[in-house]
Order: sequence, then structure tokens, then C-alpha cells
Amino acid sequence: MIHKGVKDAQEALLGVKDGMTFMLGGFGLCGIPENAISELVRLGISNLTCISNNAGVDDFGLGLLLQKHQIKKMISSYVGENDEFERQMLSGELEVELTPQGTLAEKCRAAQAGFPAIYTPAGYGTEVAEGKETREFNGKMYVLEYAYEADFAFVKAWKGDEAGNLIFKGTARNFNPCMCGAAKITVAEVEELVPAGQLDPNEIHIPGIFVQRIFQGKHYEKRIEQRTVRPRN
Amino acid sequence: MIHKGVKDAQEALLGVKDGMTFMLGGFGLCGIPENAISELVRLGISNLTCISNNAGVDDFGLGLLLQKHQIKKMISSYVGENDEFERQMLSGELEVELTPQGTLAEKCRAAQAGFPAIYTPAGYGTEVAEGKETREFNGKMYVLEYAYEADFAFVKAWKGDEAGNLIFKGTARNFNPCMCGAAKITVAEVEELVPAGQLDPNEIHIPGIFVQRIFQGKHYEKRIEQRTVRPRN
Amino acid sequence: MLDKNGIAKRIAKEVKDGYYVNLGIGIPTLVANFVRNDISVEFQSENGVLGMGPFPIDGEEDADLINAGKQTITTLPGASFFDSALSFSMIRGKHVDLTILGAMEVSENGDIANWKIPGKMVKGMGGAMDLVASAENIIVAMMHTNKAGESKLLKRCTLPLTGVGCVKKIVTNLAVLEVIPEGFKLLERAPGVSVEAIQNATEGELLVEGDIPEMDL
Amino acid sequence: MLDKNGIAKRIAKEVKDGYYVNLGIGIPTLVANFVRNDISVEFQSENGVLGMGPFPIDGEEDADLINAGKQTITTLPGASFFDSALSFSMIRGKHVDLTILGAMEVSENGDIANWKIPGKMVKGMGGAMDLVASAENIIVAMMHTNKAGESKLLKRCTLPLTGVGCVKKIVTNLAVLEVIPEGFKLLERAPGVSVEAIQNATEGELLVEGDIPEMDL
Repeated sequence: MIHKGVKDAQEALLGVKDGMTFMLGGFGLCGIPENAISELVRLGISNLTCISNNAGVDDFGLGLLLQKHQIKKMISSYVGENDEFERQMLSGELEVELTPQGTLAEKCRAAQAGFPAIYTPAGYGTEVAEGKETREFNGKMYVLEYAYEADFAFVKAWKGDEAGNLIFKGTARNFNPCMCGAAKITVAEVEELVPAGQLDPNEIHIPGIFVQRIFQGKHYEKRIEQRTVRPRN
Repeated sequence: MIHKGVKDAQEALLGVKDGMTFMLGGFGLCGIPENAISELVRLGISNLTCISNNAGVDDFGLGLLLQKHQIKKMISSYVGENDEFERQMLSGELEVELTPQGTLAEKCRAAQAGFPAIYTPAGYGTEVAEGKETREFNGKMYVLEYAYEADFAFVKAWKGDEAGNLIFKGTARNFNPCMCGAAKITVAEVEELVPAGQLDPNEIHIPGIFVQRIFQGKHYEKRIEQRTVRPRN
Repeated sequence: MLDKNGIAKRIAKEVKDGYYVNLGIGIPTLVANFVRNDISVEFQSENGVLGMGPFPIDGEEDADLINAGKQTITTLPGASFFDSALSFSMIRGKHVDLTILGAMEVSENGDIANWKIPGKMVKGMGGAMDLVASAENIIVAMMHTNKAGESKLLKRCTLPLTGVGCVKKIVTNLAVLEVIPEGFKLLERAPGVSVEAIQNATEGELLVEGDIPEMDL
Repeated sequence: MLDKNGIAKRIAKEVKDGYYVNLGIGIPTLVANFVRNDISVEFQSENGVLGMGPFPIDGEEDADLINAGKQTITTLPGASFFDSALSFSMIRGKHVDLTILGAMEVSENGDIANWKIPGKMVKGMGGAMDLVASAENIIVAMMHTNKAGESKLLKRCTLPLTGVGCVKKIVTNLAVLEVIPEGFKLLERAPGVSVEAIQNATEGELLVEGDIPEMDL
């Protein structure tokens, strides 16, 4: 067993620097690497490029890095629900590359799986495809999209073991598995870190080979963006 | 819940015809759709194209279809350990398209995921790439490989539910998940079929949307090709 | 004239037994409330769940269980969770049978715009571009006109596109329309709405053949 | 001169702490027996397992648990199972640190042939083409000559290739060699084997610089 466990977020993020490109898992505020984000805020590094489906809300998730102007460029599919984001984007302080959600997932997966590029139908005929190579297959048009290149991927899982194996929970899975192994270094934070051998090899969502560092996160807030309920009868 | 359960292999294979292209899961004899293969033998349909990593052994797995000369063409990565296969191939009775294993998996996955083609480095500079389009990305050469098109995919899982959700076991997983949803109709056979709701949604390997018909298989032989053991102390 | 629930109710009639359905944010989300309960349907949400159920009972919401609109949800027996890559494999691979989404504009050739107003609003396309580029059965749910009373069914979209030539059917507060090569073919009128009113609210080519029935809700 | 176990033993010294290793069929499989037990290594098998352990105890073999050579295996704590697509994501994505495989022929520019003898034998390439096209650290384990006594280290391969310019190191029954732009650089001699004997058994360009040490096994 190859040991991937580290003490905390501080140790897990050793080596992050100004100007780097990061991938961050999560959909909305669901399944985001809360501890890694806090540590990035604490470290105060800037000029970052962040690949993440969303940009958090004003005071949580990636919104915390936006508040401190640590992010130079966001690559996302949806950035609503964040006033400070919208302000920085419209004023030109923040560079934004909007990418269809499935394309974003697959550009991560391409990096994970050693594919240089993929052909997707998403965005053909729209401004997303402007300047990009397109091609017809079987009468349908596709856009050539390249694999992402990132320095660190920060993901959040439910359970993990010392070998780096990960199990996600519910819809907190989302982009996290696709980003594992898609950057030079993948840092996983988990709610529960167990010794190797305690997770069923059949139930592992992401094998440890895709993870370089793993730690048990602290103080998960797991904020809900749109609490929607029906009344108890 | 959309109900996918059918009574048996006979009902599950309704619609298979001479000349069709099938995908069959399994690696060696591990995780092969034993019941679907038996039913194909019983039906006696021929001129089949079979996409399967291996071709079984002389008297088991796809070897049973080869014995009866039901297969016109095999698309596989490795076909050793099968004398009848080698005889038919060398005599020209059987058409064989050998494909690198990772490419085979990804051509199935491309069909499942709606990608028309992929760029893989495997096979570049070899006869596998002859006549195929190649392209350089970042100084490395890749071969363009197209998604497979198949009429039926026959897969074998460990457990499944009436909604078509599948869980595989150990290395019997192999190509089976990649083939689900990669053909017009996916037929899954399982060792244990349970009502919807009994499988943990978090532990499902393949969601039922990729499966059109599911049934509980019978009389699994699960033959071992290379029994290798160490002595009990 | 229909309200949002009315539009959702009419669209629910398009949902057939055995369909996997992806519902967009807004009016489309309401469709789930009106699907007949004698048919089997599963709802997919592109953030990674199949088999969505109703919203949770107050107090039972789970932060790890949301839909693509970030709302807390529940799951039904037979549900499954999966990652974003597999989720879009379902969509791109045409395993989802019906996609229902909102729009700011639709053009008579089936183009759709719903993600950006230059210089004003950019929320992003989310999964909409993948959905419209892949789905073979797309229904747009929207108001026939915008707040200023201008038609949203146009000859050509003025906003940045989400997808080209992909919309098949549109259900608005005024009408049900099919996109055919010649333009918007009027299929049904909302209760109490005249063909003339629909014509007046439609900038794109409207095709009216014979008597147009009122919707049966 | 080394036997198969000797070759495996020498290759085991190339396996470093923290490596994920893919072992091919034949001699490479034996390497696992000789890896130092004070380092952490995980073995990957491309049919879908990471963290392979020893062969099972007689009577405990499981038909659902095999390696790429179709042999029954066991797993160690920290193991995981996965499908073929994810398995080759590990390989193609360069997550596997070391690949050890057999060969019929290797050429002085690092080409390798190991899957076909035209008109005679075609077992197929299995995962070998993916492995050699992707791995940055490939060691070939083989006999220096074939059964007829002819060299397998050639100027140019005569058999259909598995991959081009990919082999970095070769360990044979006679020697350890590195593939450099000029040809096969002799690094070590097998115990009791002379440089002359290696030269005689090598058709491709052999580069001998200074004293060549004997392997330390």
C-alpha cells in the first residue's frame, strides 16, 4: 500500500504558488473542498486560474477567494448567484471562460485519462465554439476541445483511506471524481479517513492511484444554497 | 421507476438476428454473459460480428459460438488460448480485427457517451494504425479511432435491480460497464436481481438508464482459465 | 392564458411512459408535479442523480443531495448517483428521452438562446449547451413575450445562442408550437387565447393550418 | 547467465518506493516475488485491479478475481476494482509509474514487437500497445536470444511492432541494457557472462563504455 495520508490542509497544500491553475470539485456549494479553499485564503496566493463548475456564493466557497481578489481567471459553466463575481466579471477585473458543463467535465476526464482532446457537439454554432476547430462526423457537427492542464486538483470526498481511495456521497460526487488525477497533484479531503483495508475494494469510486495527498477535513459547514422543502404533514 | 426486468434469457434476447453486431462483456472467462451466450447458441443465428476483449476458450464463452460457426467477425484485443479460433482465423474463415485493449474499452465508452471518435496514442506507428488518421498534440502522435456501433450489448453483473441498476464484483467488472448503453439495446444478466430500492444509490456502478433489459441468470459456471494457487501451509 | 403551472401542466402531457427526463431550472422543474402517476418516469439531474423524488420534508434536507438548481431533493427507489462525466454521457449519448428547458429567445429555425445578455447578465450555460446539442426531443417552456411585451419567438435570435436548430416544440402561456422547416407551426391555443393574439405575440413565421384546438389540460 | 527468476530478481531492483507497477504476462509476473518488502509498491493489472497480492491459498481461489494473465489472485488492504476504461485511464494518463513486459524483439531505437508472428501466431496485443504508447518508464524482460539462438536485440524489428521508440531499459538473461539514441548501451553483465558473449548475442548496435560491472543480485 502506498501511503497518501497527510496531517492537514496546510501539509496537503504545500507547493501551491501564485499564478497556478487549480481544479476544484463541487457543484454549487455541494461537495466543495472547504478545507482546501480556507487554506488558499489563509495562504493569500493570487493570480490563480480556477477550473470549477461554479464560483461559490459571495461569502462561501470560491466566493471567499474572489472577495480577496486571489483569482485572475475562472473557468466555469455557471456563475449565477454571486454578486461580487458578476461585478468583477462585468468590470473586467476577472477573466471568465464559460464552458458547457459536460465539456468541462470531459476536459477534466481527458486530462485524467491521457486524452489530448475530445470532440463534443456542445456549443457548436455558438460563441463557445468561436475560433475552435469543428468537424463533422455522421452528419453532425462537433467542436474540438482540449484537455485541461492544471497544477493542483482539490477534491472533496465522503470517506477515504490512507491509500488514497475515495468514496463520494450523493450528489456531492459531481465533478470530484473527474478531477482526480487530472492535475499534476491531486489533494483529496474527506470527512472520514480510515486505514487501508476498511473500504470495500468493490465500492471505491476513485482508486488511490489518482490521488497524491489525502487528509481528514475539519469543520465542514456544507451550506445549502437553495433549501427547498415540503411541509411535514 | 422504469421497469427493465424480463423473465429469462429468451425474452431478453428477443430481436437478435443474423448479421448483427454484438458487444459482449468479460475479460477471459471472467464476467462473461454466460446466459446470453447460451441463448445465442440455442437460437443458432449467424454471420455475427462480436466485439469482445477475448474470444473465450474452445468449449466455453464465445468459443461456443465459434464452434458453431456463428461468428463472421471478431473484434478483440487478445485471442490466445483458443485453438479453434486460431484455426478459423489462419484459414480465413473468421475475420479478425485486433484492437488495443484500452482502445477497445474507449471505443465502447465513446458509443456510450455520445462521442464520435477519440484520439489515442495506442498503436501509433504499428499496423493497427495503418490507413487511419493520425495527429500530433503536444509533440506526441495519436490515432483517431471511431466509436463502435452495435445492435446489442450483453453484459454480466453481480447484482442488479428492476430499474436496471448494476453492481459488478471484483475483476468481473472489466468491460461490462463500458458496454452498457453503447449498443442500441443493452441486456444485463445478473446473479441476483432485487426489487428497486434495495441497492444503495451510492454504490451503483451503472445506472439503469444504460440498460434496457435485465434478468437473473441461471447455472453460472464461472470457469477459471488459469487456476493459480499457493499451497496451504 | 396560462400561468407557469399551466405551462408545466401542458408539458407534462408530453411525458410518456418509460421516459427519462431532464428538467431545467424554472418552469420545467414544475413539470414533475403534473406527470400522471400511472406512468413510469425517471427524472435525471445533470449534477449527478437519476430517480429524483419530491422535495424533502422540512427538517430532512441533506446538503449532499441537491438537483441542478441547487435545491434540496429526495430520491425514489431505483435511484442512483454518478459523477458529472457519466451524467453527460447519459445526455450526450442520447439516453435521456426528453429535455425540458427555459429560454429567453427561440427562432423559427429552432435556435435557442438562454444563457447570456451581453453586458448585462451572464450566468453561464451550465448544462444547457450539452443538453440542446445532444437531445433529440427538446421542449422549451417559456412565456410567449418578455416583460416589455416583446415576442420571444423570433425570426432570428438576437442574444448569444445556446444551440442551433435544436428546439422541436415550444409551450408558452399562449400556445403549443412545433418547429418545422417553414417556421413555428401552431398546434394548440391556451384556453381563451385567440389565434390572432398568438399571431400578434409571435415575431417569427407562424403557420396556422385549419382550426387550432384549445389545449386540453 | 540468468534464468527467468534471475531476470525477475534483477528487474525487481528497478522498482522504487511509491511506484504503481504494471506487470506483463510471463517473466514480468515473477518480479512481484522479488520486490523488497521494506518499500511500498502497488501492482496494477489492466483487467481492473490495483493492489494485487499473492496467488490465493489452494481452495480459496475466486473466479471473479483474476489478473491480466487470467490467473487467480488475491488483493491487499487498500486494493480497488474498476472497469476497463478507468484502468486504461491509469495507463494512458501516466499514473502507472513502471511497466514491465516481455518482447519477441526490441530494436536499437526502442521499438518493440511482441504480439504477432505473421502467418504463424496471432494472440493479439492485449493491453501492450496502450502500455508502451503511454508509459514513460518501460522495462522489457526477455531472453537475449530466441530458441534458434538468434538475437532478439536488433537493428530493426522484423515482426509487426507493438510500439515505436518506447523501450527505455532491457533486462535479459545476459545483460542489462539502456536504449539511448546511439543504440543499446550495456550497463551490466549477468554473472559469469562476458562482454564478448553479449556482443555476439546482440545484432543491434551495442555500446560498451569502460568496464561493465557484473549485476549485483
